Amino acid sequence: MNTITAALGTDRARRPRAALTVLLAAAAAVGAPFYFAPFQVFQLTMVLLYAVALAGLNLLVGFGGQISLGHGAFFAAGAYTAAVMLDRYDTGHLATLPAAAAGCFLLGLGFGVPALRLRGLYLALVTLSFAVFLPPLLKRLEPVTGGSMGLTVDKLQPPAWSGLAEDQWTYFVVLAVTVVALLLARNLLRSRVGRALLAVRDNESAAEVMGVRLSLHKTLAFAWSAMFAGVAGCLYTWVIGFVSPDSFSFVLSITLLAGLVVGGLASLYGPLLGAAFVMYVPSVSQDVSEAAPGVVFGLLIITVMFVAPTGLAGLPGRVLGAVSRRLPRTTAALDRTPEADSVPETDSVPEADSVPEAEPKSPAGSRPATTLTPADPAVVDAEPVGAPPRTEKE
Amino acid sequence: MSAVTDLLQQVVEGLGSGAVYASLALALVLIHRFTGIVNFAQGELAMLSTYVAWQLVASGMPFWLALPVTLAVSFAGGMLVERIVIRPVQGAPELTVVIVTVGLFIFVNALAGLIWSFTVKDFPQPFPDGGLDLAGVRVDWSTLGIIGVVAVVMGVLYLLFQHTSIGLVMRAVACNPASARLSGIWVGRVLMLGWGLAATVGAVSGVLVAPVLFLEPNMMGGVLIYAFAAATLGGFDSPVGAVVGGLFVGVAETLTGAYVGVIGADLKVGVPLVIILAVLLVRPQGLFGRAAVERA
Amino acid sequence: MSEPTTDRTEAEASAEPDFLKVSGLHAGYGQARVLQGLDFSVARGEVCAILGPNGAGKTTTLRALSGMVRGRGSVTLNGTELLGRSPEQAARLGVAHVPEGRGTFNDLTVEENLRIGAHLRTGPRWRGRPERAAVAADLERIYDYFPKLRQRSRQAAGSLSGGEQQMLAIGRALMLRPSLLLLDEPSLGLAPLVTRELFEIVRAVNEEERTTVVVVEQNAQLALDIAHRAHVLEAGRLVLSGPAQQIREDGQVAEVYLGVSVRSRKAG
Amino acid sequence: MRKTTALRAAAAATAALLTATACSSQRGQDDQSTTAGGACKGQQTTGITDKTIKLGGIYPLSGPASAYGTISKGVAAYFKYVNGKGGIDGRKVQFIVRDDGYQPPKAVEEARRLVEQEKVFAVFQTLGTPSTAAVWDYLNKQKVPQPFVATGASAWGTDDKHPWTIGWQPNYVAEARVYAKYLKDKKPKAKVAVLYQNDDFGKDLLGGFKKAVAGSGIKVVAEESYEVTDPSVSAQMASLSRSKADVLLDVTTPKFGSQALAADARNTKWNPLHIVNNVASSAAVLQPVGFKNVQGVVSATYFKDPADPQWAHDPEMKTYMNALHKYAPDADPANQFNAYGWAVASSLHKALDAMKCPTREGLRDAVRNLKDVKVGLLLPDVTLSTGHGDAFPLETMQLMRFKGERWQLFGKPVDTRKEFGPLTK
Repeated sequence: MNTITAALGTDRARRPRAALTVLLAAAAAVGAPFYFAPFQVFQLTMVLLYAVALAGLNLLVGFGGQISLGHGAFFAAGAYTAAVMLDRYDTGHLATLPAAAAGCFLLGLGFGVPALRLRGLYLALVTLSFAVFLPPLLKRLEPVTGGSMGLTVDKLQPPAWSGLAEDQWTYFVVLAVTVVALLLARNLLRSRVGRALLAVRDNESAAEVMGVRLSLHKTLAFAWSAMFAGVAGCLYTWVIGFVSPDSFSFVLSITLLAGLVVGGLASLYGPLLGAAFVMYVPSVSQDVSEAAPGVVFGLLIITVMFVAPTGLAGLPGRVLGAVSRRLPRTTAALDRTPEADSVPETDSVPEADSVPEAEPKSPAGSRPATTLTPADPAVVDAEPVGAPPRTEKE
Repeated sequence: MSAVTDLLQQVVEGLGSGAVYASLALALVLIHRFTGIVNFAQGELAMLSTYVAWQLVASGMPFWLALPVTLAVSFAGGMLVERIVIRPVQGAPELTVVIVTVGLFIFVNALAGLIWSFTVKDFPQPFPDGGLDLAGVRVDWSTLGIIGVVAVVMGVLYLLFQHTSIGLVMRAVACNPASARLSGIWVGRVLMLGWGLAATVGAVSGVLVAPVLFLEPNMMGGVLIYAFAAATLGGFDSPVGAVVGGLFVGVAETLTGAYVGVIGADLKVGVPLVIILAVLLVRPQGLFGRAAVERA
Repeated sequence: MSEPTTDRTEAEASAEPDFLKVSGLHAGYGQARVLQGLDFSVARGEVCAILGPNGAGKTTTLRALSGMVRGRGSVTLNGTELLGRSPEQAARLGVAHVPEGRGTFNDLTVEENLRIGAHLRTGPRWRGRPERAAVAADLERIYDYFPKLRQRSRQAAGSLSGGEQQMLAIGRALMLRPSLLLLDEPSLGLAPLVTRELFEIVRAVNEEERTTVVVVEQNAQLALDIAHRAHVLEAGRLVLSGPAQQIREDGQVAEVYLGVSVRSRKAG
Repeated sequence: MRKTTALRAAAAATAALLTATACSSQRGQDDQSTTAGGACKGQQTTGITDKTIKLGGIYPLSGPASAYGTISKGVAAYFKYVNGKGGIDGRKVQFIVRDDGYQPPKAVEEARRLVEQEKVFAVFQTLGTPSTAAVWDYLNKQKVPQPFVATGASAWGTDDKHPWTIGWQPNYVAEARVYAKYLKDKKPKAKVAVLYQNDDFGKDLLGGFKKAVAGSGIKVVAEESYEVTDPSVSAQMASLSRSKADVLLDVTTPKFGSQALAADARNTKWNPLHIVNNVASSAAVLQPVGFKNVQGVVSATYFKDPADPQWAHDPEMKTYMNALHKYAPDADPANQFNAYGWAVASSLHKALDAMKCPTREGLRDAVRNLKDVKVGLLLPDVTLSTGHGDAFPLETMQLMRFKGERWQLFGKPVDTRKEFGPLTK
């Protein structure tokens, strides 16, 4: 109990600073398109739209614990929905967004049902084969999709009253959608659905015993997640103005998952970091080595995972944790006194243990999204058993 | 040619490509049994091994000498990969390790391109040209050879695991690494051994398929996808499942591609998908997988 | 099954009172410090019970002894320092740890599980160790202790009942011919009768093999029945140590520290 | 504690993001473009001065299509060679290569980088139909020339909304017409089986072939496609062999070309006339199959294959070989893609020479008004020609048959425009 109240107290004290941070971030986001060159604004726009897709994937993988290697397919479905509507029916851009969202939600629902039966790896690989199957399917449906030549559609155009350039306008529209999407993701996680999801991820059978309707929530997680990917795909069509089957190969799906893990699973801003990684690092790799950008890119992925095994989002926490451990006695003394009675939980940690219990000071339940995240420094360090070779000395 | 021989001919072709998938699926299954992860870089490591063999042969070494050298190099290379690339993230979440293998995939692919360029290389065919004619059905020696070698590899793995003490130790590590450590097993070394073995099996796979697919850095990319399908169908912890799954996927896609006009060659890749989905809905652990195996 | 003898005294133990010597042991997970400096000794051939409420640090103590968690301070077994060693090394020094939750190899058969236990003696190493015959004999010995395991020797460990799995885990640990056997909550999740049987076997093993045993138990009655000495842990510190008999008889103390009544034991 | 850490991290992330983007500290629109004076008044001179000319190219240096990335090396080697000789009309060429990994969104990003940040004069070559189609709207809107794209889709020449974009190599339909004409002459009753790559390349060629043989005695009796992600085409080849066709039209990229040729050679029961399309006709594709297995294979070409010994003493080929050794030592001169890069770069050289105004408009017009321009690495009778209503620079190809260890050209060069009339949508 002490811990919880203490944590709440400090939270209250820090709230103004938090508000300030949010304000600054908002100002930066709004000011960016006036500061940067159009090309860079375009890059930022791409980061934002990938972030939407990653946030969706995060709902499923990070919070739901189901791995999907097929989200590129939902992304493609959203993109094609928008492109076909624009191309065939000339509906205007805004109309495509709800259609893509609803379409992908339903598609996700359809996939969520069989996904219930599949666990972990098997789900990942079935979704991967779906992603492999999609491009030839799109090519086959030539009358609608334009076949392998793809479809070229109008990009988003700024209305006259805005006085903005095309990039700036696109950026703001995408920013707005992204902010709504990220907030929605956050609220989803704080809702009953989100808590249920977390409970399911951490202990499926226990959650079921507690009365969580497992199948419903898992299916919904898939649907929500697909919807986010579809929205991102729709934005993609707005920004790029061109879709083709080969734009959405299974590599896209793998890239999305890699981006999410690099950014930080189960973290609310991990998707942003992951999207930035996916967007910028390939160019950086090329700047380092023109002969073989892949060599550099591959090494960078590996290096990031070495330095931040729980993703970039977990990195600050890890660094702080490492620093505080380097300053041992002072903090230890502080730690000891008030919480001695909350520590013992660790003793009953089952071996090959799961994440949350190893972190004794988390006021579990109060802030599920951040407290139960595996993007947590303690996870990797706790490692009592089940992570065999780490302590081995030869 | 009658309809029956025609069908049989297609089945043979399917078995030929199925054996190719199965050979890589074996390596995937091996790694998965030990570490519970899916190694995306498995195909690329196999490709790299094949280049080693190619380089040796190109520099004048006879094929049958180059082969064991390559296998030894691959074994050592696999162990090194475990030690250098995988060990540092051993305690991290499983997905982190998987993404590291994705990074390794990109790295190895680009590295091979850098060293050997993307030009197609011819690789010596260890099996004689020509083939058998069985009642009008043509069976190439190379197809037979691939199937034969895959069967042998599967058999050797089975013997190793079920009938040797090192195999017992390896199974124990795969099953419960913590308890294995408490029993005095150097789990780290056994994991290295597992990666080395998988890399060796992968090298066999690469050397087998290179004469048919032609060697270039993207040679194993397509095979990997089908090997995934094979392992998923057969069950990700069963070597027998990997082989049966591979053959099944190969035959199924060849037959539907050839006989079901609506599906055609472009959509035949969807056939294994549907079959896998159907099988997994009934048996979530794959055809030969064990339901009990559940990793934390 | 014979009525448990209640007077296991220190006299039974050997003349090596510091066979296992723990001094100033600190250990924890990450930033959580669980053990706050433990000091105790176990004599060779002794059964030592570590008791205490949930979360007192009992499991962590065993984990520190077998190298599963890192600790500070000093732990010597027969004069050799154990801290700073990995579980693999600890096993080589004769420490056999039966972890909480049994830790059997569920995909392996019963016999394979036992053989893994003797892995260090037969080795995978081709240098060969002249103990194959001895291992085979030990297998028979384990089957004698646990006849149920013999019946199920070809069955997968995962298919055994909880009690059988616990027997298997102990059997596997004994196959190491350990000089120190660590048992973590052997009674967890088992029916009382099964637990009783299990503890009797542990006692028999201790008596016949002269194996030193440290057992962590929440069920103080049972543990005290087979133990020579007992230590009571609370919040990472020793609050009570002494001969098992004395602790068992000092009901009030036990009640205060263990939160359980140990007096009614004789009723059964 | 954790919440503020999170917020701080979020702030740090935002900051990092912005600084990553902040390569140039201003909006960067001020000096967006420059224009010419004098006779060329008002035309864009961005990226070109009296001393320099800045070009950009987008190639797949990574990813599944990286085999084609080496084209950029041939191009770069040519420009370095030209710079060594004083440049193009006194202008040194600066050639910037960017990698799109064969992904259209990446191509858009890189095209914008080249145009807006690097301020190139022209985007010389984008590789592949998807990437080219993804960027051509943008480039045409920006009025940036996109000459000689490295894809043979017919769209580049039949579209009239994109005057700034033009292809170079003979389009796939034209190539199909060459084979159709050959069969009409030699095997007017041929039954044809087609193996094709399931993308614009394969479909364009197959469609063009079907159209060109329409009404003749030639029939397409079987067609099988493959995806670039497929591991092999052996199943497709088995299916095709059931058709008992007497001609196999093999529309593949190099690796699959080798596989198909090898599969055909292995199958002793079916021996069709094997026509392999130009992309997969390099000696580097045939050599791994074994020359003895590819005797009599027919193809068509328009430029000199550096792996073919018959050109070993060709002066331009010698120049190419020497330059490549000197400027791109890590590139294999025998790789036909390097020679392709060289040939297309020297074609651009000719077009730049022909500009009336040294402006973007000048280049746009020059590439659409080429009159029988000879380029050293092209076959002797193949020239670049464009004009009003003809936006296909190369439309002539020559048939060749593999004999011994080399391709042997036969017949007269086929000018598909003359034979079949202009291409329409």
